[in-house]
Amino acid sequence: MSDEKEFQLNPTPHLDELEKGPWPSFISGFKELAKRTGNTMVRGALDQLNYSYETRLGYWKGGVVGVHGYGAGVISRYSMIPDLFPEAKEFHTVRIQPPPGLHYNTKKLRFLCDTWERLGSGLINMHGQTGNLQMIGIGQDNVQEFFDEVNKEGWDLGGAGAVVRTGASCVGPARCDQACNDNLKLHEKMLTYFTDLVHRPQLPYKMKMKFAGCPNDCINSIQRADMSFIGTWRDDIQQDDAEVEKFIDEKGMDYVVNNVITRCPTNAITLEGKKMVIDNKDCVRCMHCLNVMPKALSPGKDRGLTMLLGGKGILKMGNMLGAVIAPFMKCETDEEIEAVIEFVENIIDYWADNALDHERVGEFMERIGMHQFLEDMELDATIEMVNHPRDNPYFKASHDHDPLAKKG
Amino acid sequence: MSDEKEFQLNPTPHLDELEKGPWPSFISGFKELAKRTGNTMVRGALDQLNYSYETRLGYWKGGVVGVHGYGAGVISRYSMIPDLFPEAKEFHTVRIQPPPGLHYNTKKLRFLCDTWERLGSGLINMHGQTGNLQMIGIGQDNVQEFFDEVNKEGWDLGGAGAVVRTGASCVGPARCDQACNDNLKLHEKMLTYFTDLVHRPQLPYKMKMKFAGCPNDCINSIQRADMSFIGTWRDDIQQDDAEVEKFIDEKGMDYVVNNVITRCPTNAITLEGKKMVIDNKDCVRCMHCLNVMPKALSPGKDRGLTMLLGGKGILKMGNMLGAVIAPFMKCETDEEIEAVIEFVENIIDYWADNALDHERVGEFMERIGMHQFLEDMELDATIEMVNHPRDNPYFKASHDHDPLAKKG
Amino acid sequence: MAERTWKTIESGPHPYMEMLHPVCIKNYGKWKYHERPRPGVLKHVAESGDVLYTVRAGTERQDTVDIIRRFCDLADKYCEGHLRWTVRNNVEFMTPDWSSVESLISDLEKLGHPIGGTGPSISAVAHTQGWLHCDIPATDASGAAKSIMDTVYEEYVREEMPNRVKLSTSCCEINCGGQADIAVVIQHTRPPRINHDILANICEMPSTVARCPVAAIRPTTVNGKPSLMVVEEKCIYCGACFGACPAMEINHPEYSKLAIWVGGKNSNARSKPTTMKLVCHGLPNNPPRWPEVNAVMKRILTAYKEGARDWERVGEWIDRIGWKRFFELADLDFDRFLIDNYRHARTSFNTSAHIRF
Amino acid sequence: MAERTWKTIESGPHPYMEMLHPVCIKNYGKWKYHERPRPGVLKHVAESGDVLYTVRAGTERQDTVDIIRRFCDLADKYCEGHLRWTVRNNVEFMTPDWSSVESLISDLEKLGHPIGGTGPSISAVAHTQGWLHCDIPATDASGAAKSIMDTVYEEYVREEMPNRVKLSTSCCEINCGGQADIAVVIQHTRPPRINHDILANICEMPSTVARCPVAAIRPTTVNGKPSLMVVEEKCIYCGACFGACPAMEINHPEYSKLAIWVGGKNSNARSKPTTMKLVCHGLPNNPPRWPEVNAVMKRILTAYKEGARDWERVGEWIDRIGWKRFFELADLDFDRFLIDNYRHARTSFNTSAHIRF
Ligand code: SRM
Ligand code: SRM
Ligand code: SRM
Ligand code: SRM
Ligand code: SF4
Ligand code: SF4
Ligand code: SF4
Ligand code: SF4
Ligand code: SF4
Ligand code: SF4
Ligand code: SF4
Ligand code: SF4
Repeated sequence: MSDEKEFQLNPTPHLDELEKGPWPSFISGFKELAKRTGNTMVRGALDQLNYSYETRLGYWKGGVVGVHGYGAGVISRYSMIPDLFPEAKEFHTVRIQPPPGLHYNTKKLRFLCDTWERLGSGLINMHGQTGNLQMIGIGQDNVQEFFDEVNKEGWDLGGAGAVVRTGASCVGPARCDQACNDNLKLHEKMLTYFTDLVHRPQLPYKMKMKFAGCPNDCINSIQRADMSFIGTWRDDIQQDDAEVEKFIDEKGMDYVVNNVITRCPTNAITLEGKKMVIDNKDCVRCMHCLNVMPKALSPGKDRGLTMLLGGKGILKMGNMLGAVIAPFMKCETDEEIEAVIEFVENIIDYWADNALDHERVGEFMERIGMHQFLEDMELDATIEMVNHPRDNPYFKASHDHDPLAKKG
Repeated sequence: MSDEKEFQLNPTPHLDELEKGPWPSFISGFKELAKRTGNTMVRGALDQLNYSYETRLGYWKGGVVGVHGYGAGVISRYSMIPDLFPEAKEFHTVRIQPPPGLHYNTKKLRFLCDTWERLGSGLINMHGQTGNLQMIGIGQDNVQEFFDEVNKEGWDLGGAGAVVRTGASCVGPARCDQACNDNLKLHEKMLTYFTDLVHRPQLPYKMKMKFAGCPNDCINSIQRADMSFIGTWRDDIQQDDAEVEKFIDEKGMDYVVNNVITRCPTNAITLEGKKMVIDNKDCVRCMHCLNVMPKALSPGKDRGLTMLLGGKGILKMGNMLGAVIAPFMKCETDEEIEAVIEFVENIIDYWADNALDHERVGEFMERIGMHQFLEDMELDATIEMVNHPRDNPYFKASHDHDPLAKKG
Repeated sequence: MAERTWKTIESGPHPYMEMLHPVCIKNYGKWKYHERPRPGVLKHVAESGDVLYTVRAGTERQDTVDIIRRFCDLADKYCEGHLRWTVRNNVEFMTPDWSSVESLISDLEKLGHPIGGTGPSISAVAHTQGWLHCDIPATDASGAAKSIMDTVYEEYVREEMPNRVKLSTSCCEINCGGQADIAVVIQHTRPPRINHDILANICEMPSTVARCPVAAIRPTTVNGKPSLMVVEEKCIYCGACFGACPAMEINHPEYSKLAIWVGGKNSNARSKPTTMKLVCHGLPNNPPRWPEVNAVMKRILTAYKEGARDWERVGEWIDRIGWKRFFELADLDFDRFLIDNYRHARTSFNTSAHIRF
Repeated sequence: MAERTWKTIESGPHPYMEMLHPVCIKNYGKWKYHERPRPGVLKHVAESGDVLYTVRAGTERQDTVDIIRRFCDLADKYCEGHLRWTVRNNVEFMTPDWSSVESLISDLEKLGHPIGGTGPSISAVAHTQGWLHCDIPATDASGAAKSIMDTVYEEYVREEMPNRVKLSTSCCEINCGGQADIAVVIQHTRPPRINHDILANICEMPSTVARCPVAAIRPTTVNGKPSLMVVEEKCIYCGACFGACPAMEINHPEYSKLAIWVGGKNSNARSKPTTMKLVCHGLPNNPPRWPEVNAVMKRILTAYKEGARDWERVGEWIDRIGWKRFFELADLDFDRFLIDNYRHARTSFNTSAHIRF
């Protein structure tokens, strides 16, 4: 494609403004790429983008492009104004599932780059908001070949549409001292297990899963995933008394009072001289004290995960956060991990069988109500599921319920 | 009616159990009354009540009983089992508006008692939950005469049904050091002004007003009234430094820290030695510090009231609390009070014109939405009306709104 | 009845000024501070230096002219002929004279009226009409209130609770008794049975249909007459229809149970006002003394008394310790019905990883 | 295209183990604590005593193979061939060797990648596709993100904010960018214009009707062909229909404005996760640099930086000082549109007398 003399770009006066300023400019990157490779699709994309900046409107429309055997994973884009910008009349995106935690080695990455430069635009999103490697800009004719090439090297497509979507995990135990759960492993096993549901739309709508090593939730799982898996612990916070004392000596007592003691959401921490006393029964595992004093405090040893269900964006209902569905599940041995996956599968099956079209699991739960959901799923109600018990009497009270006959 | 020999009561074995225990027994009271007066209606009521205790069911039904010219104020009750208990086949209640604050002189009260003993059962509720003097138990034939007699002495009927209901006020400035507003006066003027609406059902449904002298809200106005008027202030809390110091000396520093400083909901109070420093800009007028230290702290001097709209019980929607509609209104001079009444009248008119049948003003606002309500009422939106701005984008955004052109 | 000669004066609420104790009139709006010299007694001090003592006593609420006249006697004897009632049906006697306080107390106690309900005590139960007068009650709130006050009597006459405790009992789900620290309310466990015999004659059908919060009532024809039916799958047994139409028979000796609610708060002190939350349902409606209800209430009150800090209301205490701990301490079971599934249900869900173990 | 010979292996996510830096593998799950030696650099210490430094740098997110290859070069040079990306599109280089850190930083800076985004800094904007790739965008989130990062650049490379600041920009109301401390999102100001020419051919009408959150779309007939219409009184200009059907043209250079949202929080640290709240709407969609949006954002960030306590996130700071003060400090106007009128509106109302004056 590239020529002897330098490849010419068209004027993009609006975009050029985005080459100014200290932050790395994607426009400069695009131009560099186009010039070096002479890839006309990139030039066309720049031109159309510049036109969008001028007219303040977008010009892509969808279509259907895919790879053999799969029903999802490629986002097709055709220009609505191909006469104006014929070079970018096709500009599809291939979504690739990255390794949990977004760790790479250069060999694998260079291979992706080389293949992509050969068959696609050379533009890559690292990463999409859901966590995909997004290979942006390819013509329909090259899609299958690109997929086959990378699939040989262990890469598989991600989700799009009414499927289990690409999972996302924080850096996790690979590098984080706060990780209470091996989220990378769970992520890998879970998504591998549901691979069929990732590739072939068979669900009412999208189903996202995100895996956080601890309640800091660096992967935004509660707000952005239908299923949120968050590492936690249920015994006592581990304390290193000597380190606590050192911390107080270094930072001063005021600092500790103002930044730790008074900031615990349940006032679970008191000071006795230079000893910190945590009433672990009151601790809600918010992570704050551990964040401020990571050397002195660590999560407990009896670890597992909390699972929340029903998070999603604002569409239709307004933003929905995931709600606790399982306060604590062990998740270390293979059996434990399988039990978690089974639990998830039951929910997916139930949702898939009963939800309306385009109805995410949170909306579905909202529609049928928590009582029905728990009953059908044969789940115990636990107080951890709610901030507080109901404040209205509008429910079908069971006549057989005897509050005086304590269970167990 | 009464006889030479002691008037005989029928056995009421279930009710007799309620004569036991240290708390004053209404059953004993009823029996005493019946025996002394020989009032058979009281005996009948006791008998039917005992039967209710036995069968665990109620046996009154409504009807239509009233006084000349009014459409409300009498709650009619007919026995559903007059054959069993003919003595109480009629058992109507006359609701009488008490003086704001429930203050009485014995002359007026004795007159009520005497008239009631002559024409009714002699049973009186001091008071109903809405605040009425409830004269319980009278035959239809005596209702008008009873009303005429007490009306001559300045008593008027209270509300029932789709009317402005009897108002209720806390003890207020008559005896309370916290009162920031003359709620008794406002109550008297307001209810007198709306007297026609109290007596003649012309509204979509009931409209309750409650008047609290301060945010302690001893009259439960926020949860129990469609319109809640709460005395407050907008300048600084008055402090008597010497009394603060005395308080600290007497109670000890710990007590002050644990019961005042750390309990302020906005952490607006700090201690400098034995001086309390209140950041009045952060104070939300919750009353707590003033409650703990009434000798040292008093409400500010620039007083007025906060008005909330839409409180009511659980029916249909679940419990609704009133929501701030006017953060601050002066309410001292006659003109100011009239302005408040006019404000209220506008709301009532608007609601009356637009609400559905049986729709209280809170439900109505809920249905039409706050935007429509504010627009139609020509009211400014203020940040005090909400806990936080909206968290969903689902509204008709005005194209003309220019956020960069600051108002004023 | 004789010819009516009186022409109604629509006077509205009775003017209050003439009702006030002279010391109240003199110092109206000019009170400086208050103290509580002992349980059941308040001392208000005015800017003028005037002092006014208030003695508060418990009453039957369902009073009689005899009871009221006896209060009037005391008011005449000690209070220049003035007295008042509180919003919780306690009676209050005011006098500037400390020496009157003692004899007033002893006179009241002789009449069987406990002195208390002030400060951090359990005040009188706010209750409703029940079987004595209402047309839709499933229980008797007055009787339940009496049995509860017998149970908590010692806490009425003392000031030993962490903060004021406000109780209420209501005789149907409508809950005229309002939001309280601890409340007892009816909860039905099956749909209304429709009395088709009377329905056609007494029912304003469209109103009744409209009253149902879940649109479970539909027009139908029974024996050729227009009538109503209830879609039982939808019905949430709330009884709202019974208030609109007596043919919608919701009340039943067995299927009308009692539920306990906690954490309602009306004041703005510290925290904002809160609604109360359901913590126990399915208790038998067991007159005349409702022992099961009393037992649960007592358990909650004991836990609160032991665990809460000064000035913490029941709901604020629970907020601090968490609902999990509350259920443990009050020895109550959590079950799925306690999870909201009504309009704003999701706003009550725990959408966080904050969990107490 | 040649005959396909490869048979797909449905392998799922690429296994991570081979991707990890050797020190990560060795100390997997056994990290003890971390420190931040300087902005943009993390130091993780393992139970084994091993130390791992991480250098974090800002990227374009809309990357190219050239950019990625240069990162690979650095990873080969300093990090035994490993590198990773963060959830906010920053790139991270890890090495156990402190002496590599300095040269890594200088190499990255030479390439134009700022070092930072750690601790209490403003990290990279989470943004979305915009005009570059999406089929429904009303603005370009990548461009807006770039202009914002230029504005807040100094706060990316320093750690001088009260706590981490997470920003996002989204190119339609759907907001793929998620909840953030401060977010920029499209808000339309009029209903979609229906393109009847194309509708009949491309629209799955029942799906489009179902997508509308307020049931404002109705089937109709236009020029004899089945089509759709919008009930303009009901329509809330959300654009959800446009996602379902390209004929529902909601985007417009003038009628698609920008709104600013604050106080979203995803972590459970201290307070529970919160949604973000609308504080400013009607800002012009003004590419290529969106100066009006940047100005408002800057005002908010300055007020936060000056006023918040350490560890207070934007929403937590506002919770403490109150929304009234926030609007004053950020010099923003409150208007009635900021009052919720959607599903759970009433739960956002101030149902108390708590008021700041
Ligand atoms: C590419 C991406 C933005 C980006 O630049 O990073 C994106 C792009 C689109 N999103 Fe998204 N969403 C992306 C992450 C998200 C997220 C964030 C997340 O996943 O963490 C959300 C919020 C969480 C959620 O799932 O609700 C999100 C909520 C939506 C929604 C609203 C869903 C809802 O129920 O509220 C839609 C509309 C829909 O589903 O109908 C949507 C729809 C879309 C569509 C498919 C537009 C459409 O309906 O035609 C966009 C395709 C753009 C394109 O041309 O590639 N996108 N979208 C993100 C996916 C990249 C990836 O796979 O890695
Ligand atoms: C008498 C009283 C209970 C008591 O013993 O104190 C009472 C008794 C009745 N209430 Fe009530 N309510 C009484 C205070 C309340 C309160 C508390 C208050 O006013 O402070 C409330 C909660 C606040 C509110 O207004 O919402 C209350 C909320 C209701 C409701 C539910 C209204 C709602 O919209 O949620 C109904 C049912 C209705 O309105 O359809 C109701 C209906 C009734 C009816 C009329 C039952 C009916 O629909 O047939 C009762 C007549 C009883 C009778 O035989 O006298 N009553 N009712 C109270 C009135 C006494 C008085 O006038 O002084
Ligand atoms: C007499 C009465 C007003 C009336 O017009 O009748 C009254 C009178 C006083 N109240 Fe009250 N309150 C009265 C009902 C209420 C109510 C409503 C109720 O009982 O139904 C409330 C709201 C309850 C709620 O939140 O659910 C109420 C919440 C308060 C508070 C706030 C308590 C808190 O911390 O939440 C104070 C402040 C205090 O305790 O110092 C208070 C303080 C006071 C003070 C100290 C005010 C003063 O300076 O005089 C009065 C003496 C109280 C005492 O008993 O020690 N009063 N007070 C009411 C007596 C009721 C009773 O007989 O038990
Ligand atoms: C690398 C990354 C995880 C990943 O897999 O990519 C990460 C890494 C760490 N996070 Fe995070 N967080 C990362 C995204 C997040 C996110 C999500 C996001 O940025 O979109 C959140 C939730 C944001 C929210 O609440 O909206 C997040 C909330 C936290 C918190 C809680 C902060 C708070 O007080 O609310 C901590 C605790 C702390 O600050 O010590 C934390 C702490 C940490 C620690 C200190 C954990 C550790 O012990 O190693 C890591 C170094 C942080 C640093 O930058 O100083 N991380 N962290 C993400 C870097 C993003 C970036 O490039 O800017
Ligand atoms: S969520 Fe927890 S485990 Fe994961 S990176 Fe953040 S702090 Fe570490
Ligand atoms: S983790 Fe959070 S809740 Fe637990 S003790 Fe530390 S600060 Fe308190
Ligand atoms: S509401 Fe305020 S003014 Fe009224 S009695 Fe209570 S404390 Fe006093
Ligand atoms: S009245 Fe309440 S908010 Fe104001 S300073 Fe006192 S305790 Fe704080
Ligand atoms: S609670 Fe129900 S039964 Fe009791 S008085 Fe009120 S309406 Fe009647
Ligand atoms: S009991 Fe309630 S839910 Fe059932 S039919 Fe009657 S009004 Fe409807
Ligand atoms: S925010 Fe809207 S326009 Fe932007 S990528 Fe997501 S769906 Fe497309
Ligand atoms: S813009 Fe939103 S509200 Fe309007 S018609 Fe489309 S989907 Fe419905």
